[in-house]
Amino acid sequence: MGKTRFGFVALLIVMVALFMVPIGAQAKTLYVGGTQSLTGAFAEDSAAVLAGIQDYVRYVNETKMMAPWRKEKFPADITLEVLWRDDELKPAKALSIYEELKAKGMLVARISGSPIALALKDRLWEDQMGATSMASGSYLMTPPQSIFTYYPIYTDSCAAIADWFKASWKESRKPRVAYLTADNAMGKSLEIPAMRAYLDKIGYEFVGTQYVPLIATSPPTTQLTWLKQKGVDLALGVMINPGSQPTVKEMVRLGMGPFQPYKMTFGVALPGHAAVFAEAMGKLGDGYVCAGSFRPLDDLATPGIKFCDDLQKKYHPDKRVTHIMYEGGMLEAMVQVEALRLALEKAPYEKLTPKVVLEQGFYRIKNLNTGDISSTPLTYGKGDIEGVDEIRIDQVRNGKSVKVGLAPVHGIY
Amino acid sequence: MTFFIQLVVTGFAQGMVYALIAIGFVIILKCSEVFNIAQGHFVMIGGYLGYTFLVPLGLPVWASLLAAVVVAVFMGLVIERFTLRPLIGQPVLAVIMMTIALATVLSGLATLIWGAEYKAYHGLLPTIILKVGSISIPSESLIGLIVSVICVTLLMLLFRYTKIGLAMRATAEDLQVVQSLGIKATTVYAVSWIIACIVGVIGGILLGGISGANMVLADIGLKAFAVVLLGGVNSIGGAIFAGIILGMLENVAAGYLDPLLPGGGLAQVFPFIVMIIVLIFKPHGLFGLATIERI
Amino acid sequence: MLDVNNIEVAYMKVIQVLRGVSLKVDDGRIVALLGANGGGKTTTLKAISGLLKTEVGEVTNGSIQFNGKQIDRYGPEAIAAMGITQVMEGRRVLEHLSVEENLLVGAYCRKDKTAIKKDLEMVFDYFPYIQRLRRQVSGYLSGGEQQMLVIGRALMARPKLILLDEPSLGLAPLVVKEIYKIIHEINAGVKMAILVVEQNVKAALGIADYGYIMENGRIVLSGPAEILRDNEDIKEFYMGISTVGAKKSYRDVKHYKRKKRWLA
Amino acid sequence: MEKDKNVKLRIENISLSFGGVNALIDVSMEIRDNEILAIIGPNGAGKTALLNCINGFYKPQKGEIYYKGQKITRMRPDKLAKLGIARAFQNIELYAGLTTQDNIMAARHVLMRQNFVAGALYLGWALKEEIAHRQIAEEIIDFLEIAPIRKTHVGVLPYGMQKRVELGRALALEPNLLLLDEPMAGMNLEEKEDIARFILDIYEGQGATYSNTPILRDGIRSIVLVEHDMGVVMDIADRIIVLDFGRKIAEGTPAEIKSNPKVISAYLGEEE
Amino acid sequence: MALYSGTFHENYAQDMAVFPTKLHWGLLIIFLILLFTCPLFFSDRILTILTMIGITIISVHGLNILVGYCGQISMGHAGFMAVGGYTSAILYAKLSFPFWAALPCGALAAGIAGLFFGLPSLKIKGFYLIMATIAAHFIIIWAIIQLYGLTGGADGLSVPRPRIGAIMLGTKTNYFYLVMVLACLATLIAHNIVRTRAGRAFIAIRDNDLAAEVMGISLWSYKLQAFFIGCVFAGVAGALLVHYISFASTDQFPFMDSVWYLGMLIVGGMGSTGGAIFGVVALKLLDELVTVIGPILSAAVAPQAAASVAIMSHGLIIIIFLIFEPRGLYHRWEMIKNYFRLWPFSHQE
Repeated sequence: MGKTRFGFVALLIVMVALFMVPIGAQAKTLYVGGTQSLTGAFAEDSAAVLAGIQDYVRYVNETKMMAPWRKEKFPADITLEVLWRDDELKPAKALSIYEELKAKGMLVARISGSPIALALKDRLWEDQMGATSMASGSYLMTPPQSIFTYYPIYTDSCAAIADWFKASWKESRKPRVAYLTADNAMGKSLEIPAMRAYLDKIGYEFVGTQYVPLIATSPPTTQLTWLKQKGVDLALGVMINPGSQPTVKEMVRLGMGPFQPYKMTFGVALPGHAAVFAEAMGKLGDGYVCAGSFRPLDDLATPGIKFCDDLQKKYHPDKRVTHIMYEGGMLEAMVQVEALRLALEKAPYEKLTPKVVLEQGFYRIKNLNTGDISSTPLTYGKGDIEGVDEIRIDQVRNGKSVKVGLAPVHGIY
Repeated sequence: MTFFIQLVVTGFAQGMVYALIAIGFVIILKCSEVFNIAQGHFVMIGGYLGYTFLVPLGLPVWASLLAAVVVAVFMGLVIERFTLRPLIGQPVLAVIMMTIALATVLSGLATLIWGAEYKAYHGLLPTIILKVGSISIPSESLIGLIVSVICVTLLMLLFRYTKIGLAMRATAEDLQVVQSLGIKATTVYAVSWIIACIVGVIGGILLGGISGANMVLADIGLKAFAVVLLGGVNSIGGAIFAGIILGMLENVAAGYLDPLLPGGGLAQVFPFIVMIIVLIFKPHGLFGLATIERI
Repeated sequence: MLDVNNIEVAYMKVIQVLRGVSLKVDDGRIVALLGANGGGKTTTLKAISGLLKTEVGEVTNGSIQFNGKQIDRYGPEAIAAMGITQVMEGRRVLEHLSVEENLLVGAYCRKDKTAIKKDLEMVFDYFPYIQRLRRQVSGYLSGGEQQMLVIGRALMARPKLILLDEPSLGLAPLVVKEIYKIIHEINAGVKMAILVVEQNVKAALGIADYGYIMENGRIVLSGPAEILRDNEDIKEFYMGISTVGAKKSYRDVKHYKRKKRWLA
Repeated sequence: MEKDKNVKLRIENISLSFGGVNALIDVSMEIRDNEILAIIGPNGAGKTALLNCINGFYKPQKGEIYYKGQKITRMRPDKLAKLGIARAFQNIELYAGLTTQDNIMAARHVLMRQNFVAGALYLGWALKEEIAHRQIAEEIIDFLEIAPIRKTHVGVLPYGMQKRVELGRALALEPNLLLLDEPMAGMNLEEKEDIARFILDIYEGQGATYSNTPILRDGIRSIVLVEHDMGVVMDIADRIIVLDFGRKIAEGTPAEIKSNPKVISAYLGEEE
Repeated sequence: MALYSGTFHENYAQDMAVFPTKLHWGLLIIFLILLFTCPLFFSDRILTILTMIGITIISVHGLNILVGYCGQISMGHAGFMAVGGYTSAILYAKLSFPFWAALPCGALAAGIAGLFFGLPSLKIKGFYLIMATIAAHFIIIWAIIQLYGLTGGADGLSVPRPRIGAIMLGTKTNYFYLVMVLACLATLIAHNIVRTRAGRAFIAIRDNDLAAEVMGISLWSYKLQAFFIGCVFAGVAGALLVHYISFASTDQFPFMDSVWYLGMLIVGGMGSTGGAIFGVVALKLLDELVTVIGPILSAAVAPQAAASVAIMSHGLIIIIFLIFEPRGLYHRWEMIKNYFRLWPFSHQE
């Protein structure tokens, strides 16, 4: 008993001590990063994003350059530091993390998933804190607006797929469209009246909605059979990879797909990641459409991708991050650092506040050249949180993700 | 009609896998009265193991299954020895808490070994479409069905006709009596955890073949709980029956009712609704033994 | 054979139950451990069989030796394997198992299949009542039948020493008589040593060779059964026979407390 | 149905079976005012089952039970407790997590009025009520001589003490009819004498000694005692009913029962 | 419980008092003063954590009444919190009820939901009941998503900052006070309930439901009361949580929270008011600790390892804890207290 009591006291002391540990803050440090969701459904995306942010920040600290293709320099006397915590995709936890990071002097934030976005968006606006976001539902668009995306919102992505599909529609009847989407806030962000209105406007017949678990534990045979029975031509959804892979696999087995006996195209917005999908599924995944996705990591002709590749080679050659959201991390870091740099142009280091960074930083980002990682250069402003103006559409063909089109952003929310 | 039959067939196959996972749960519950929250996590680990043996190591299917079973045996032993054994004689709730902690550790371990990434292995089972008329039967589900039936039969025989089976049933009734007769309760517990791990891991490989290995695979455990309770906690036959019934109901409900509802997702809660209704009328599940209550 | 040396037992390291108990059981003898409730009789048995450890109790002092080997640090399974089987109070049958399965659980640790079969028949010989119920679920047996079943189950383990905890608890006088008769037969037939804990002093001393009286965690009196049977105090306090020799009525019990001589 | 003013509880032809086993077959009996009635019989004769039927814990398939002329056959046990039927159990059924004092207080439940809102705030009359009932509980504790274990959790008490607390808990209900199921099982002579004394005292009432506690002052004039110890039963019971295999085989005064050949062959056995 | 030497009770009121001596009162007052001056010397972050702890304590008190006292194990507590949270949010945000009315209405709604899902408890026990409450959680969350028009479905519902009259409760300090006052009140109420008539009935049902019924306690009424009270506490906590985050979404009430609430109770020690508090504080602090050391671990080991080590350490600490103290922290605390009370005697008879 004596031993256990000693153990308890020791444990308590360690806990208290760790609580008090100050994160060593040197003179003139600015923080980037924010909350991460390293556990939960978005863990794999989040881990890659974190790696991207860390590499980019290291690059800026070492070279004081913003990117190889840019002339602007980051102020030499200021060091950047990545500060992050794992929120486990729990809103309440994200809240206390946000408080902690804010108290540490962080001037930018980040949103790691839809639950976090929903919980923090009002608070961010209240604090006039600008944030980058990995989640991109239409819920971000309704004011207040201080969360900035670097790929189109999901509704715009799906609208782009609808545009693209309609362009190649040959039959005289109206094409039939249905939602086949994840059953969480992200997946359901499609179901807004504006989306339906747009589909009606461009000449679709809307059939209905079917839900697939965020990560499927059984093939969605039922849902797909239903789609088949209703004669659906195009299924739209917001779905992450662990949801879409079994779905497409089951489609093939049921003989559904653009290259199958029953012709149906399945298109999802970005979190379905065409490149990741193609790699995992191979030819089995042929016909899968994904809008808003980034270029594959091996597309070294693109300066931005080359930059990513160089950084990975330089900083962790043996532990290459192969997930495409590494590019997302680069973009998030670029946006955050750019906002800080722009704000520093207008106010001295000591005068920086979240509000200053939001108004003099984020709002002033115009045509930020991302080396073509994002489909267009990023532009933000008051009321414009969607950074890109065009949406890239990829399709899996012969086991490879191929760019099949580019559609304009319609601003559906 | 075709639509309906399709739903029933899919549900049947799906339900069989639920049943398989549920059995692991029943065995532990029977032997040691432990409500094992971590059962779903065994499934998750199984999914990852399947991936490891099939993809990076490139073993054939049978060898992968075998290797996974070996790992499961080891896992069961370790879990019993280091987490459950120290708690013998302690309140049941402490043991339940232990399984919660175990679940946490297993998910952490999985993240550590396999990372956060979603691991797909689609080559495990042939993607053939078996067609009967216009009804298509997923071959994976069929194989799942066969494997489940084999496992379940073996377990039934084990319980009914072997010495260790008798010891397991006796331990389930009264730990002290069994100990006073010289039966090593720890061995019985170890065997039950090993069986639970094996069953979970096999279930995990089957499910992993369908949807890939991922942390969320652990959530299947919840459905298995519903199956167990619907069937009656101490009835293996009940678990099978309930698994199939729930699988079917879930699919039929999703097929017909989901499109009518604004938010969908009925398939996820329907088993629970059915379970509650059944429990109100049959408090010990469909096939559970009523406890002999005396005063 | 069994030698309990001055043991002390505490539960959860706080509540002390036994304060120095010594007793001895010789080969093939029946020894009775008698005394008031809460005196620590059951705890003594559990200390011997090792079941104490499953209830957060432990032997804090003294030693228990069985055939010269110190056993108080072993777990219940190991002690049972050495040949000590406890029949716990309260007729703990395995309710959902059949009578025969219950008995087979008793023989679980034995390897000799033919001998097990023979012993099964032997148990049914001793307890003809339960033979006709062999396929029945034991939870529905009556109290007497259950008591016979648990004794039979202990026999199936072929122990060298059986610890019997209150076999007469809550049973009808006829059944008590019957059970004690059988216990005596078993002792004579199989030559098993038996340590029986009892409230029913008359019944227990009727068959025992030696007896111990226990009060408040201590042995207060011991001796050969025939001597104890004639002890004045035992007659008065445990058998309800006053010094005059006549049985007195419960209606005449006085309100004030009497005192036992040995506690003075 | 008022046939006899003297009858407190009348059982008419009840039969009960479960799992194919007949626990009670066509049993009729009555419990009168001013008597200690003993029910004896071999194990499995249906004594406890009979008490369970009176308590409403089992619902007999056939027959009726009347308490003070009111039909109570299919009433819930808690309602019967409110009507004044209390019970001490064979295998101790105390609330192991509560102290002796709280076990007795818990039995005051039916006599208390406050609900959880009042209790939650613990103001004014809730507090007063608690104290008033605590006083009665203390008198019962005093009466049964269990004051030293007042604040001990009953789970750790020795068997004999638990039996006493069980008796105290039944008393705290202030019943009109007290059912005691083997109150002396597993006790030595000395303890049996104590319990026998308590039962007689409870029956007779203590008069002014416990003037604040009606139950102890006036006594309980109907007590049913299920017991195996023939010595006790013969000494303190006014009337005895013998059950065997679910049937009533005899009824009468102790002297009559002692010499009844049916009873001797089924239960008592020959005196040595 | 042993008394300090030299302390005697002379009447029943004294014997029944929660704080029997001046020393106890003194300690209580010092504790309250420290608690309510927290905002003076703690940062926003610590206040946020403390507020969360306060909210969780309220919720776990409810669970303790239901599980620890009445023995009806519930793994659907987060679901009942959701009912309270959403009701309060809808009333406040959409129907412009005043905050002081919305909060109790939320609590009441959760209580009614508890009554409804408590109904099966009349027939089923043990594991079956655990499962029924798990089902309750998922059914509630599903129902919330179905009621799109009212609750905003999966998109959630934005809730303005609460105010009572002219007092804005949105600031961290004000909200901290609100939560702490309610947490103290909840503690007091929980403690009082369990030591009076209803509480004894709950424990009677927990320890021996068959006997309890024979002794005149209506199982029907008291099981439902326990569900009602437990869920009212959950409702208050849920409403406080939603108003604090100023947003209601189903993601705030994940199933694992229900499991962890039960975990807090087990770690703290079931069936004691102190245990509930101990458990919440211990696990919440552990949770925060894990979050803080995550990045440090990540830098030290590998980026991937951070999350896993964080989760694992959570589980491992609980495993180690259970092996050494399976009866809960509060039990250990009582043992230590007793040790000093009885000192220098080491045994209690």
